[in-house]
Amino acid sequence: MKNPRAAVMTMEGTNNEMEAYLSLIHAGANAEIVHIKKFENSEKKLGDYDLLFLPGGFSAGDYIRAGAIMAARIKAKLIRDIESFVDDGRLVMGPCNGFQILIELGLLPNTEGKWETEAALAQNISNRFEARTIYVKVNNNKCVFLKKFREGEILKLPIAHMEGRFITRDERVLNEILTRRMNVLSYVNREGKESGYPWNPNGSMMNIAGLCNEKGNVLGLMPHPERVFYKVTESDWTRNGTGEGMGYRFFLSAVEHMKEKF
Amino acid sequence: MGTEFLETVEILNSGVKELNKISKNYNLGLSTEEMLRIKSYFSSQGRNPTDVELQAIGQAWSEHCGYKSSKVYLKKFIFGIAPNKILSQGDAGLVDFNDDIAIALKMESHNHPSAIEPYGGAATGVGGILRDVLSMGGQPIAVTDVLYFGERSKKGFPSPKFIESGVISGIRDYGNRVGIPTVSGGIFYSNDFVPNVLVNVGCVGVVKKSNIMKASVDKPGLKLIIAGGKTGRDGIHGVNMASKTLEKGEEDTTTVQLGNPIIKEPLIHAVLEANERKLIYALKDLGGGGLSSVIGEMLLSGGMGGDIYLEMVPLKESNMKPWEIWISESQERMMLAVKEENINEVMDIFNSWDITASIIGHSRSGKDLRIYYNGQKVLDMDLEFLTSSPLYYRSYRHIKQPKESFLPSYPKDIERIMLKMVGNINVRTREYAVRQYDHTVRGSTVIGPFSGNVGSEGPTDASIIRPSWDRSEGIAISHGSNPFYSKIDPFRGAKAAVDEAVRNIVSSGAKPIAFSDCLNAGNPEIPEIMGEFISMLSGLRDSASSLEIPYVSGNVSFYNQTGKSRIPTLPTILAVGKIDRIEKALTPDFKNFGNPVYMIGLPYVEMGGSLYSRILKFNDNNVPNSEPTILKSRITKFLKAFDDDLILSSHDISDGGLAVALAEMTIGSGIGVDVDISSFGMRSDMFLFSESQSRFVIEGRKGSEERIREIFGNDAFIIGYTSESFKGINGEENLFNIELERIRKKWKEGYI
Amino acid sequence: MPFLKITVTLKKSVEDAEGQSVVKALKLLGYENIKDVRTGKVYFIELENGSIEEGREFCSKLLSNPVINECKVELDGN
Amino acid sequence: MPFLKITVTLKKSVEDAEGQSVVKALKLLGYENIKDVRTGKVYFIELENGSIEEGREFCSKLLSNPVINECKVELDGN
Ligand SMILES: Nc1ncnc2c1ncn2[C@@H]1O[C@H](COP(=O)(O)OP(=O)(O)O)[C@@H](O)[C@H]1O
Ligand SMILES: [Mg+2]
Repeated sequence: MKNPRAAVMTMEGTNNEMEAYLSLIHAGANAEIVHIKKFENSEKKLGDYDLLFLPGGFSAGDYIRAGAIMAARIKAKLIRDIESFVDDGRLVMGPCNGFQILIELGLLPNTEGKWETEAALAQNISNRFEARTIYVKVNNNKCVFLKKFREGEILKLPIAHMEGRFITRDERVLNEILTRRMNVLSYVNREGKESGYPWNPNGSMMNIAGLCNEKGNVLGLMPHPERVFYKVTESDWTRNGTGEGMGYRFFLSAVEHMKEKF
Repeated sequence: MGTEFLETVEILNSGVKELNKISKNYNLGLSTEEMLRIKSYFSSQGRNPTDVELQAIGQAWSEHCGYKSSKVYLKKFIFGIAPNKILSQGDAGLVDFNDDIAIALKMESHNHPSAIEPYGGAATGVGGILRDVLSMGGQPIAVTDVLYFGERSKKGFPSPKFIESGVISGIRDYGNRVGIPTVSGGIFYSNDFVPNVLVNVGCVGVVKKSNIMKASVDKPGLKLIIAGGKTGRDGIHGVNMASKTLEKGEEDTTTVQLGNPIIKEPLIHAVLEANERKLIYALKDLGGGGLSSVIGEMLLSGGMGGDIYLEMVPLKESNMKPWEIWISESQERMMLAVKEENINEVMDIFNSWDITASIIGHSRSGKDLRIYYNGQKVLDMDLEFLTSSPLYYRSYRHIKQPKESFLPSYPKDIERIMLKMVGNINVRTREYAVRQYDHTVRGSTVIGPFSGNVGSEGPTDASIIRPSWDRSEGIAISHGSNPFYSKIDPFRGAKAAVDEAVRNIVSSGAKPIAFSDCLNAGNPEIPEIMGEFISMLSGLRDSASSLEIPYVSGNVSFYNQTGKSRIPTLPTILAVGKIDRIEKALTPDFKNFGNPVYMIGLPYVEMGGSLYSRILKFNDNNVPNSEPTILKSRITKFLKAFDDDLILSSHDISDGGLAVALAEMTIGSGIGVDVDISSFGMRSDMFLFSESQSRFVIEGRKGSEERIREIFGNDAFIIGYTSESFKGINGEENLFNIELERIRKKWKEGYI
Repeated sequence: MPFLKITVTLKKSVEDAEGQSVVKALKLLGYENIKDVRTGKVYFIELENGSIEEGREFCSKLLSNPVINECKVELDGN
Repeated sequence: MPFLKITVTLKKSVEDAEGQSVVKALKLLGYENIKDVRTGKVYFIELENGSIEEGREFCSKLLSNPVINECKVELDGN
């Protein structure tokens, strides 16, 4: 069987493409780093890939708002392609800056199905860039990227962001997210209980750390699974041994799904 | 007289007074002797210089570019240590790592710009150091920063808090945006850094051995390409500013820049791609002195002449004069020498990354440089004369001070002093700064700045980066410096800096392999300061030559002085090491209960500059003396015990001595230790707080006692066992008994 | 040449973390009379043939997220 | 209650990286008529007994660095 094809889309300032690319490769995907320009001028076609990865970083410096410029660029030329990519059941994953872009584009949460911006990731409540390890709980493993996790499982993942405070446009959007169980990951403390800052590092509503669309093929999240593919890159591995890291199963879930499906 | 964009300057008929006036009016920063030297050169040419020519000389002969006060001494003391271990030297230095790659490293100061505009000064410091590693063909993998701030305000200068917050934000915003993890560094607070703050930034990178770049242009007909940021009026005369003392109310905005990481990030990709495809012949970055310095050095080192066409330089502002274009220090620029047949491919690469690039000239046989602007010749000079700054044997004086130890009366409350130490501004957590730096980007950080249980981590000694996901080796990165020692005794302070850098590397389980030295001092024209500078260099030499570890790169920053206030003469040492199997790396957090805890190396009564002396405010000028041969033998023994899997955790003993080292090992682990020091027969405070060098605390495996004794001989001592409490006794005397949570709270004070 | 001045602020309903930090910092500096601080960004856009309508487009396409932001557009303003 | 509006911008001589990114983005969105963009920050400070002088103090003590910034203070402005 052919390995599934993954595109890691970059522009100036997206700077997590290396760890994303390597995680995909090591999980068995046939990954490629592609500059947004090549999609814009049709040198590359989104349709040739099974997975689109929007990496973290500071696209265009995160000037204006995190992800705003890259999202505007995508909206101008590529949004239809991405919408049909999603409708086709192909996979999209965006950690950190990628999540910010997915929200700006309206690909998440998209409760109304109109691809409109229904939420925002605002400045952290601490008004600080926060780089540390946090815990999240898996609320729902129907999401393609979470197949290999148990519901209720507690994951340990790194975060590194200034704008991660999840806010919805209104109560209705928030309620839809909760009823449809799209809030697949929430921030919890060491005991696995939802609690405030610093365990919720940015002040997100309902401790939301990650969202998956209803269909289960688009995942956006603030933490960085691609940075902990191996245990030795987890912050406390010298206390807990080596082997696969917390990020490994995100990628394995996605790659296995693609191998089955495509 | 020339046209309106060019001036000819009358020097042939100028006397000393006029010459000095010219140096001042044109902001050249040159001395009378230097002006006379220029006059005689142009007399032999039979003509007056243009302003472009004078400005070019002003750059090349500045202290910053020319190393005119330090070079003869650097040669004598620093260069030539373990030369066979240096793979290559240029903007950064290279050391061999494995059959595939070499490591590039460099540490540099950005002190003067940061004192004036902390945010931009620190940000462009990071930008500059990244370019130095890139210039070697290296992929930057880690940024580091060692910062020295004041505490008290001084009239007419920005407040220390303002400076600190600007510097930290600048490093954060630049480093995070380019996506290179900031993994290691240090922050010191002392009023010796009012108003002369020090910002020393380092970068470590990896280069495939087949892709190592050189800067020298040793062939005629190579095209010179400038790529990256456009050239503007920003940063004109930056090197001259860094070559004089800082005085009140100086805010010459033309030297201030904020940097643009969003040009740097793709520029790094583009240059590395062109290098990978073997399209670059020679490479160098534009830093201090701008085009003037980079082109001069590239051609001179390759023995070539060259022709430059300034109208080809992409500009930010259209009305710039030729001399401004030539010496502008605008950020984010790289200079490539490329063979004619590769030009198209190189330009395509830059285009695909949305990076501006332009061919501005070429090399040719000869020893002279000619610069044209819209067809008119604006500079025509011998490169040797232009680029080789005069060198000075500055006079120096050593101040002799007898070593006097002072024994304070025995303190009543050891426990209270320990807590005070853990919460001391120079000891407590740096998370308020470091957690604003992305230290996990690139997914290769194996050991970061903190380790231990999630949410309550403690400090680590060295950071470890895995350069390749397919191999098991790791690069350990750390620093050493101690401004309190250096202030009292620059010689011992320098040795202690090396000792600490090495200790940190070894403590993580790695073998130290190379240094970069970033030297900071006051005005070199003052003989006492030059004397201290030389003492520092001889300390650096003694330590490194005994260890046989080379300084592969470095940097000198003088004139960190304002009137009589000046900084201690001090080095910041960036060290890198190699660990063969990252999954064996060590961190300081204790791993389990009931394990033997060893102290490696005995303490002495040498409290000069120690945290204890600073807290109790007693004077002592007997600074801890690092003995390089002892350091060397302890490293060997430590690494042997490490290879034999006897060590579970390790921490170096520095600020606050054994007491603080033990306390820090409890923070990330929630595991304490019960200590009994009665068998040593030394005063408890001296035993606990002495900062004698080359020492470690290690947590050994259960049952490791015999093997540890075999390896260390009488250099390792069991001082206790890990436990649920944190207690110390000296026979009958209870020294301390502190709840672990109290230690953690003290150390984290003010930070959630 | 005309220019547009566009001011982007957070909606009142969204907590302004930066504003809160400024309040804290000013109080620490001894200014006890501070009640509240809200922050925003301004863009001074120099352009040929600009109009308020075009400024509104910049807002909706790039400069603001309607979920959290308000956008004010002025032409030739100062 | 009075409030101060303080606008902090970069001096003309200092390059505005954010402004440059906005220019590029607007051009890519098809707005070819953009000449230049400069950015700034605004602080709306609500306080008791505020004065322009106090606003100037906020500028020099906290909100700006005179080396790179210009600060404009307006009282009760909008
Ligand atoms: N103290 C030092 N020890 C070792 N090498 C040094 C020292 N100071 C400068 N160098 C070396 O001299 C060369 C020029 O340094 P520098 O002027 O700082 O580089 P640039 O300004 O081009 O970035 C570099 O190779 C640098 O590593
Ligand atoms: Mg350089």
